Amino acid sequence: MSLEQFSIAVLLTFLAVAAIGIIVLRDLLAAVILTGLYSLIAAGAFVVMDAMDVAFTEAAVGSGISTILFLGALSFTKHDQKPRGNDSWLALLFVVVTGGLLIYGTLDMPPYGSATSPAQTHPQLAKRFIEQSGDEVGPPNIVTSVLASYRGYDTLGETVVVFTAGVAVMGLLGLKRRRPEEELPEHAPGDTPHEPGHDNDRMT
Amino acid sequence: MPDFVLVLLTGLAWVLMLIGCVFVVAGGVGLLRLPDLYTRLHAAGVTDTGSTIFMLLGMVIIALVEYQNPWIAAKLILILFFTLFTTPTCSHALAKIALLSGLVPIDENGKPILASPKLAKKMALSRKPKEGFEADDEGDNSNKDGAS
Amino acid sequence: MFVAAVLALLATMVLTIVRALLGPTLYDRLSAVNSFGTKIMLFIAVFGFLTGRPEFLDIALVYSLINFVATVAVLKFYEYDDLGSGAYQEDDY
Amino acid sequence: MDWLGLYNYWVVIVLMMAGLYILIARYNMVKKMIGLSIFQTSIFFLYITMSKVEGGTAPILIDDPSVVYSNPLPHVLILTAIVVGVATTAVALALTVRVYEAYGTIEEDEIRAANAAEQDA
Repeated sequence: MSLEQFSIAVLLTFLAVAAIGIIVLRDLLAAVILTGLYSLIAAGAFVVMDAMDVAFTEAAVGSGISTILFLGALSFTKHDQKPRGNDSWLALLFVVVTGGLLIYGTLDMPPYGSATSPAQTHPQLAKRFIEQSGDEVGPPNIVTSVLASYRGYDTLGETVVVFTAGVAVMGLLGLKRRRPEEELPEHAPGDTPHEPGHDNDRMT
Repeated sequence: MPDFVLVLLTGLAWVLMLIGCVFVVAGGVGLLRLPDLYTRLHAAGVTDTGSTIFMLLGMVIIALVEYQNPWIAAKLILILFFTLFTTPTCSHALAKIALLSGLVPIDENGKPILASPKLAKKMALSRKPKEGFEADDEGDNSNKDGAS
Repeated sequence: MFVAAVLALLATMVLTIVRALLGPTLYDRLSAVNSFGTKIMLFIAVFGFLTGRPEFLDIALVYSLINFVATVAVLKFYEYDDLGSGAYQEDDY
Repeated sequence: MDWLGLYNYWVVIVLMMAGLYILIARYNMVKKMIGLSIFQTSIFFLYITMSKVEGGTAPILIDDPSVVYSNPLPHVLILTAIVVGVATTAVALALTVRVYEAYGTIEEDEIRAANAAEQDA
């Protein structure tokens, strides 16, 4: 087992542990922080799997922007999840059975790193991109060539999606700031001022 | 470049990297084992900065000697530069806001050094943290060698 | 040498994740995540050298900045209870 | 080494199921969004796992004809997916904020109870 394989196995195990941690933790802010951790691990794993550009994007978007988006949403809403949610055996059973079936399905998959998997041996795409993009498009980074030239319309569509999302968010939230604390039904005016943090997550 | 200088520089890079490794592991153990937030923060902050300095300097030497690529070295120096700014700033902000939220540091016997969380908030907002906030004895109870 | 560094970093990541999961306070988790970011940054740099393609340091560079942004955002949110406001209100305390 | 070759897929499935479980069993909408983003990341890993070639290196051209590159196409698809994913996350969180303004809560069961009470009245 090479060091590369070992690293990827360890990093993926970290990911699974972080995901379980996100399930178990009740405090929402802690879950958001763990999501940031999760994105960091994911980006590290992408680097080991040779996906440099994906790691780059995941670091900037997943760990940076997503965390801030979640925090923004939390700052508009109540940010402590009450200890609720049905940890029923039914949900767990459903998830375990589905996961078991999917794992049974992976037994036919090509192993990690196999050079003869269908994704690698498709006669036109990857080979052509790798062999010709240097001459046809120019930049040494093949991913950039494919993204901006061969699949340029795809990227245009992506930009449209992001634009639409931006318009939608603005339309939903309005451009002016709101302070929803004033119209909260639970917090009557003159209630106790909000202490930073929550008592159940605080060492005394 | 003469041969022995090359060997010497590679050896120096080795030593720097190994010191960095020791720092990293010591920081991890400190983060896990130390008793309260501030000591853990000390372990994490100090060793993060230290290990980054040593490891990146080792890599700079290798980039210059083995790869002979000054761009790589420049990037490494840039990373080092940013880390030297960001890590201490993060540690400072964390410690300050923890104090501001009323988390009282403990001394080596596990006792809080301040009487109440209110004092911790006051101490965080004060410009002169030593004055009038200590419980009784002046604080020579700094957790020395917290990381190791 | 790089192998030793990778192993040390992976071992430390285990300890850091345990601290991030255990807590007990939010600040512990934050400092663990921050420290984890530094470790991942070092890991990527070392891994680039290990595979003989140290051109990938740009990602490590991005990491050293992103790490900071996320931590400070969480702290700012936690302290002021929103991401936009400015200075202290000293009489709050 | 067959076992190790499939380990990636297994972790992908564990992550997927973790996200699904959060979606099913947690009532808080922000938590549900976190679950969705975990689910999303598992799909990213599925694609990137398939793109990797043993002994390959990142698809950035270097002057060495013998070098093997990993497949760049899944990287491109996932690059697009990450950005679109964060856009949809933003919209969903904005909707969550609107729900909070309308109902005063983002817990699913409380919203259901409020709706039921409104219908009874």
